[in-house]
Formats: sequence, C-alpha cells, structure tokens
Amino acid sequence: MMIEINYFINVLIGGLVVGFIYALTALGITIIYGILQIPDFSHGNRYMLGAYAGFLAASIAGNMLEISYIAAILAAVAVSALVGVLSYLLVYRRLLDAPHITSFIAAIGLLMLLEGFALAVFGPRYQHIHTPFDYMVLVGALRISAQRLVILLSSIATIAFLFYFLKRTITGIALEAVAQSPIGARLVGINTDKITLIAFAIAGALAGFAAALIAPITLVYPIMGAELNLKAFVICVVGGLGNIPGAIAGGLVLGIVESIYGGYFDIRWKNLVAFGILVAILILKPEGLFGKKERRA
Amino acid sequence: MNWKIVCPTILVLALLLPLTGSSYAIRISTLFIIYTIAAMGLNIIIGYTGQASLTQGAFYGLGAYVSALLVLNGWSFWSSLVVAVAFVAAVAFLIGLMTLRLKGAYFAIATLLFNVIIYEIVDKWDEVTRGPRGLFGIPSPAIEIGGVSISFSGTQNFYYLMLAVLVIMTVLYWIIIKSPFGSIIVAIRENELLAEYAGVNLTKFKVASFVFSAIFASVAGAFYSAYIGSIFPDITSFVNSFAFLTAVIFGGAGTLAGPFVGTAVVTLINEVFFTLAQYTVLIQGIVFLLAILFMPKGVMGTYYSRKAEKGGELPKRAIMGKL
Amino acid sequence: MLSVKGVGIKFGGLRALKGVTFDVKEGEILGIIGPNGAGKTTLFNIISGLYTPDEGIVLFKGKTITGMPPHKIVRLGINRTFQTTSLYFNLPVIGNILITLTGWYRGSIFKALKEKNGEEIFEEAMKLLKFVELEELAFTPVKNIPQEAQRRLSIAVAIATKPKLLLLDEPTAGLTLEETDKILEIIKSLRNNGTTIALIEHKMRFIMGVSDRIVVLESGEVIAEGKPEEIVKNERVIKAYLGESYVA
Amino acid sequence: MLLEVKDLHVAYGSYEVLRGVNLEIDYGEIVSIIGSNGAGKSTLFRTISGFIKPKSGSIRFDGEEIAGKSPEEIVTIGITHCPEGRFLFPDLSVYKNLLLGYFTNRRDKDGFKKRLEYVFEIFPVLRERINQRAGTMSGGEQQMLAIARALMPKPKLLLLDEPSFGLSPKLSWSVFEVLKEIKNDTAVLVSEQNASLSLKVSDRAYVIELGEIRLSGKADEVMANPEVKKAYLGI
Repeated sequence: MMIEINYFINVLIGGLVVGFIYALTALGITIIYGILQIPDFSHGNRYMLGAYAGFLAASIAGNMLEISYIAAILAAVAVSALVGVLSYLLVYRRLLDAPHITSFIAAIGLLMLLEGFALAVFGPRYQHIHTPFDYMVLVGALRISAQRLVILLSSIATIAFLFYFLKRTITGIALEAVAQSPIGARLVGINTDKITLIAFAIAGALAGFAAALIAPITLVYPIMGAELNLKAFVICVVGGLGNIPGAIAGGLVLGIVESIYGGYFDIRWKNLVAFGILVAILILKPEGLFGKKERRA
Repeated sequence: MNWKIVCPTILVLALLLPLTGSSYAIRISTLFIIYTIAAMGLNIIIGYTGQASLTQGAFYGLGAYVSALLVLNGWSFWSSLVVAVAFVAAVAFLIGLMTLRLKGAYFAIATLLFNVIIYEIVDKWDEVTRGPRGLFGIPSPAIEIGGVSISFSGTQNFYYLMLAVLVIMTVLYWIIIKSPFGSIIVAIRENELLAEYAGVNLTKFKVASFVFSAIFASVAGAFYSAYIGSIFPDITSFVNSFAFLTAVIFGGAGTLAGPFVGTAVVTLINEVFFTLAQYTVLIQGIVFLLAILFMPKGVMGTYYSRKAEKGGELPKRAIMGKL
Repeated sequence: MLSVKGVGIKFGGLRALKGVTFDVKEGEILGIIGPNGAGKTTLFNIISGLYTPDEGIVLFKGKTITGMPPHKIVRLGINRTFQTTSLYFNLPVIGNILITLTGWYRGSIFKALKEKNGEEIFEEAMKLLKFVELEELAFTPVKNIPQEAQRRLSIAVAIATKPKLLLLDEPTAGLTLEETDKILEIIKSLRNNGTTIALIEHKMRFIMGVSDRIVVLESGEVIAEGKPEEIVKNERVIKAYLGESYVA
Repeated sequence: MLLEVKDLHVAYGSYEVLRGVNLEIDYGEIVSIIGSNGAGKSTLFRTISGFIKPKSGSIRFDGEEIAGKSPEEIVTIGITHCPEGRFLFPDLSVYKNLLLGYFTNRRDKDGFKKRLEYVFEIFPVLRERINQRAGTMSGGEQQMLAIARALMPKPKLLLLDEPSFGLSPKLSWSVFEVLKEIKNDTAVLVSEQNASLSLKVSDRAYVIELGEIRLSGKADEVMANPEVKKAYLGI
C-alpha cells in the first residue's frame, strides 16, 4: 500500500515537473499572442536554441559542475531572449501591417530556419548538460531526484516573479495594457513597439530557462523544440490564447495527465490520448477552458 | 504571358523529356508532378477559401498508406486508389465539419493537431500499419488493354502515367476554381459575412473545399507509394504539410499557376542543395522567410500585381478575385 | 410582414435590448431612431440572424426566424446593409455584384460545380449597377471609389438577393445633402418596386421625410412608435434624442 | 495660442478627408467642433494626437511643430485624446487604468497621488469603483473613466470625441459641466453630435463640413446661426 502511494506521488511529481516546463514555454506563446495576435509557431525553437546555448556555455565553463550549470542557465536565458528579440525585429515587426496569415506563415519559416540552424551547426546528435543536482534526496519516505526539486522550486519562483512583474510593476501593467487595447496604450503614451520587444524578450527568457532546467534530464537535440512546441501551443489554446493563468493551469494539467497515463496505462497511445483530449476541448470550447465566451460581432 | 501558348509548349516539352535519356531528370519530374498535385489541392483551401489548413501532409500520407495496404493485400492499384481517395475524403469531411467553425489561428492549430493524431495512429497501430518498420515491396500499377498488360514499373512508364494523371487533376482543379464554386469560395475568403448574406451556407462550402483539397492530397500520396515502393509513418507528418504550404505560398496562394511554380522552385532548391543535406532545412527556412518578407504574394501573385500596376490586362476571372 | 416580439439580449452583464416589440408592415418604410448605443444595430443583427436573442421571437411572414443562420434568412427574403460599409474591397465594383449573384443562384455545391455563369448574370449585374448609377465605375476596384459610391454599391449588393424586406443601417452617415438625396431616391424607387424597408438613421430631417412610421429606441427599449408628425411632438423622444434643453 | 492648426490636409489613399483645415485654441478655452458623421471630426482629432500622419499643413502646439510626431510623443508634450469608443483596458481595474493614464510621468509617485485625488473629486463614482474591472462598469461610468484617464497626466489640451456617446442626457450634461471646471488647467477641443449641449459650455465653435471649416465664431453666435440650427440642432 505504502509503495503504491509513493509510486503515485512520484508519478505526480514527474507530471508536475514536466507540467512546469510546459507552462513556462506556453507562457511565452500566450504572452506573444496577447500582444500581437500571432500564433508564434517558432517559439519552441527558441527553447531548443537556449538548450544548445546552455550546452555550449557549460562545456566552455569547465569541469566545476556548479559553475558550468549556472553558466548554462544564464546562457540559455540570454540566447533565447535574444533570439526572441531578433525574431520580432527582423520578421514580425516588418509584417505588422500585413494580414495575420502572413505573420503566421512567417512563423513557420522562422521555425524551419531555427531548426535548420541547429541541425547545420550541431548535427542531429544528442548532447548532454550536466547538473550538480545529480543525486536523490529523501523527503519523508520519498526519494526524489534533486534536479526535479530544483525544477519545481525555481519554476514556482519564476512564475511568482512573473506575476509580480505583470501585476505590480508599471512596465508589466503596460504590457497587459498593450495586450488588451493597443490603441488605448498608445493613447496614454505607451510605446507599444518597446513593450512588444520586452514581451518577446520575456517569452524567450522563460523558454530558455525551461530548457536549461529540463536539459539535464531529457538531453539536447534539434527537434526537442518542435516536440514541445506543439504541446505548448495546444496548452495555450486550451487555456485560451492570451490567457496567462490558463497557460499555467493547462501546462500542469497536461503534464500530470501524461504522467499518470504513462505511469499506469499502455504508453503507446500516450500522445494520441493527449492530443485527442486537447483537440476535443479546442473544438467544443474554442475560447479555451478558462476563456470567456465572446459573441460574434 | 499567354497561357494558350505556354501550357501546350510545356506539355510538349514534358512529353519529350524522356528523350534526354536522363533518368535523374525523369525521377525529379515524376516527384515534382506528385508534389504539385498535393499543392494544387492545398491551394484550393488556403489560396481560394482562405482557411490555413495544416492537415494536407496527413491526407497525403493517409492516401499513400491506405492504397499501399490494399495493394499489398492483393488489390489492384486502381481499385485501391478509389478506396483510398474515398476514405481520405470521408476523414476530411469529418475533420472539416469539426474544425471549420474555428477562425484563423484556431483553425490552423486544430488542423495541425489532427495531422499529429493521424500520424500517431499510423505510427503506433503496428498491427495494421506495421508502425515504424514501414511498408515495403509495394507493386507498381498496371493496366490491361485488350488482353495486353502494361506495367508502369519502369521510370519512364511511370513518368508518362503521372503526366496523364497531372493533366486529369489539373482539369479538375481548373473546373473547381473556374466554376461558380470557385467564385463562392473566393467570396468566403474576401468577406465571410457578406458571403453569408448572399445566401451561401458557409459550412457546406468550406467543408467541400476542404474535402477537395484532401482528395488531391490522397491521389498524390497513393501514386507516391506506388512509385517509391516503400513508405514509413513519416510520410503523414506535419513536416509534409509545411512543405506543401511552402510550395503554395512560394508560388502565390490563390493563383492558378501558383502550385506549379512554387513546387518547381522548392523541388529545385532541394535538388540544388541536395549535397548539403545537413543544411537543407536551414536553406529552406531562409528562402521561405525571405520570400514571405519580400514577396508575400509569391511568384505568381507578384507577377499579377506588377502587371496590374503597369496597367496590363488581367485575366477575365480577376473580376471575381481569382487569378 | 415582420413581427418583433419581446426581444431581449445581454452582452456580458449589459442588457442591450429588452422587451422590444414592433411590426414592419408590407410595403412601408419604417424608420428606427435613437441615440448612439440605443441598440439599433443590435436589433438588425438579431433580425438578420447574426445574433440569437436571449428572449423573445422574430416572425417573418408568420414564420419564426429567430435562431436561423443568416444565409437561411436571406433566402427567406430579408437582407441588410452594414453601418461600416461591408464590401469585397479587393474586387472591382461589378465583381461585388457578380460574386453575390453567384452565391445567390448557385448556393448549393452541386449547382455551383455544374451550372455555369452565363451572360445573363453579367447583364443582371449591370442592371443593378445602373439602378444605383454605378455602371461607369463597374471595373474600378472598390477601394478606389468614394465612400458615397461604396454606400450605394452596398445597397446594390444587398438587393441582388431580391429581398422583400431590406434593412438599411445608416445608409447616409457621413454623406453630404446632395449625396443623401441620391440615396433617398434609391430608397423611394425600391419601395415603389415593392420592397419593404426598415432603416436606421441619425439625420432627423431625412428620416422624417422618408418614413411612413418611426420606432424610437432608447437604452434598448422602444420608447415611442408612430407617424413622423406624432414622433416630433412626443416629449420623451425630444428629451432622449435632442437633449434636456429642448423640452419646455 | 495653445494650438494652431494651419491648412491641414489628410487623405486616406486617394480620398481626402481633411481639405485645408485651419483652427486655433487658446489657453483656458473650450472649443466645440460641430459636424455630421463623417465630416472629418474624428480624423482631425486623430491627426492632432498623432495616430494619422497629415499629407500637408502644420500643427503647432505651444509654439512647437508637432505634425507627424508619434502618439507617445504627443502625450508627453501635453495633449491627450479621449476618442469615441474609449479604448479602456477592460480587464484592468479602474485604479490601473488611471495609473496607466499617468504613464508618461510614471516616476513621479507623489504627482500621481495628487492627480488621482483630483480626478476622484471630479468623478466621485470612480473612487467607489477603484478595484472594479473597467469592462464591467456601465457605459456612463466607462465614459467617465476614459475622460479621467485622459486627464491624469494634467494635459494642456484635451481632445474629447463624442463624450456623450451612449450616455443618458443627464449624464452627458454632467460631463460637460466638468469641462468648465478643468478648463483653466486644460483647454478642451470637443466634438459632439448633440451640438446644443456642447455649445452651451463652449467659448467658441467651428462647424466642419466635408473636411473643411465652414463657419467659426463665439459659441452663442454659432448656435444662433439659422443654418446651423437647421442642419445640426435638429430644429
């Protein structure tokens, strides 16, 4: 009995860990969608490039695990944020006046470009980022990997910090303002271009952080972004595109469901079940589980 | 450009191509034809109806799988083709019914999800599809005329077969676009609300054009499996959806010749950089982005807007927004 | 011909319309007036099937049409124009009519694929353009023609579906007196051809001159209904529409 | 002069919406601009506030040329615009809407508190609703919030487009009463369909027709003009 409960808690923690990674990535997509109404399909590849930047930084930083892992995190955050900023400056900003479908198609181009870049530079091989938290800790009767605890705690801290930023700082409030009414924002003197740039930087940084956290467990490879991206996207849609709490809740729910399913049932149909449920939600409740119903105007 | 001269010229050149004796050129041209058929279908739903569908790759792969499975079970290619097309059309009908109420990005994401779902089924249901091991030894199609059997196994024979299929599919494509049906889907693309107030049942027409686009994809897929002889679950992946999308956008979404031009350019790029396999995706991405940024209307779209700027005469169908 | 009975609708917490009841009689021109935000356009959206009301029903020729999608209502014989002119802006003027006629005549998939558009559809389009005096602009892209011409074109697009009841949403907003007169003539000759018309307007003089009857909306409720000469004398109307200062 | 608009031309594509508009506003003035829907009032406002670039002409504010500047720069210089349609932040609280109204001076925390008190005195109902989300308030309250937001940075000039939109006559009247209170700090250019209301509180008025100024003068003179009466006052 005891063992079963412990197994369940472990499955649950596994789900939360993955769920937070999903949530951190989905947050970026939802923030960008809120501001520009673009479904940025290339977002997952910022996450992937962040992971590679972390891998490179860690190899340069040397053999001290503590130092090299910190270097990896910093590099991942910085590079992902930079790629986000450049994506806006070089691509999306030029398409602000074009129909939405153009930006959306450009996102697919960007996705190919970033993935192609990683393939060309790093090849299809799997790379490894080493973590100093490579041991198990005892919490009560539970043995949990320290890296998982680090992921849980730092994700929660990051999300708390994000909420503080959005709700309490004037720049964060301005970011929400631009998402709700770009014209209103300009009327009060907010430079929407600058805010959009900040949004892309934040979205990228969150993805890079998520990548550096999970990379020691899942390894680093070129299509890691594409795999995560799809799920992050669906999470956003389920949470309501542009809805920040929705993205977090959606990420956690998907992570836990996947983990429980994988822990107890035939793993073969895991993805199918996950995507099946998500598409059903999308069709039955297109405004998202947490969204408000809007009338056709 | 006068299409009445250009089209027959190209057709004659195409018929003469095997005289060059280059099996490489024939192989590339055959693949080009297969991809073009799928791209034509995608152009109907994206270019003319204005709905960003991302399921085309799955329909293509599904067409290939259904027909290959039947052929491997002893069916003739032609009856398997009919069943594959009907099956994919039915799947598209159901997916269209479910997704086409969604708008813009939501529709795109929903169709992408269905692509993933179809891929998962093909990849994981190995009792039926043999999963990642793929299907091998798919025989080539053959026909019997008056007791004489002609096999399309040779590169050259298959090329002529595909040329005939291309002509048939192009005529179908042309009929769909040129008929009142084509005008109505353009009306939906240009102003959905107003189209509805012209008494058009939006759902019906959107679903119909989605089904048409899937039919083209499944035909292309079925012939692909017969040509290559082996297929793997990858063929249903959304990577193919993106590839067909690239061709349509590149050629000019919503222009009749767009899928031909776009597929030609994309096939060419792939071949030119074939030796740099590692860089293919990167180069595709760069070219794609540059095209969207500097030529968002694609080759044919840009051609027509230049022509309009210069005051040149546009085709008569331009009155109805069709190019 | 059309009966609106106890129609009400909510947006979020806001009650945009409540208990709206009135009739449109065959062959008349009914004016609908009221201050900005009174719910006039919402009312048109309900009649033409864009919104389903939370309460009440709409009857057209004795048949309930609430809950029907717009394309079915159009086929029953009601069409409308939009306040912010809605057209196929990328197409030429005549393309707008042709594409509407195509949708109207070939609205089933079978017909759309099988039947061809012949010369007669082109001639019918030209006739409609002549009716609104746009035949000279037939091949100009809509985005390049003046606002006033766009307004007339949107009427032509709506009547291409041969409606028995036409709903016009502020057909003269932003037009000069001269241009307003042109629209007025179109409306009158439409009525003479047997089309019943309901129109939303702001210009008092215009609506008083053209309407047989007038319905006044304020904050989502009908506050008066009657002949123009009765409406101008109605104190509640003057207060709501012209402002406090005009009473007394 | 606070604002001098000279020979202003604005076009959407080939269609000229403003055809040589001349207009002036002095410190401490309320000026009405009257015209039918589509005459060019909103376009004029949007051009002054920087949302539309003029084709030609000059807009001088406090002696400085501002034509072609971005909306952000123009708010910083001291012109705020309260447009038709309000453009509030519907999911943010009244407090945050007002905080954002003070965005251009965001570092001055004390100044913000003073301005907040000031607008609460003018619109006491907003104080009661301080934590309510803007989108859930009634139309009238939203209109007050929109005006209050535009007053937050203590602008030298307020452009007020259709303030009585969707308001009951009584509420509209109280909005216009407010203008008289603020005009010593903030000059006002107001456009209004219900011209009789706005003319009562205005010092001067312009009549705009088809993108041109047809008539201008003291508010009571304009109101007494028989043609204006006929065309815009509904009598």
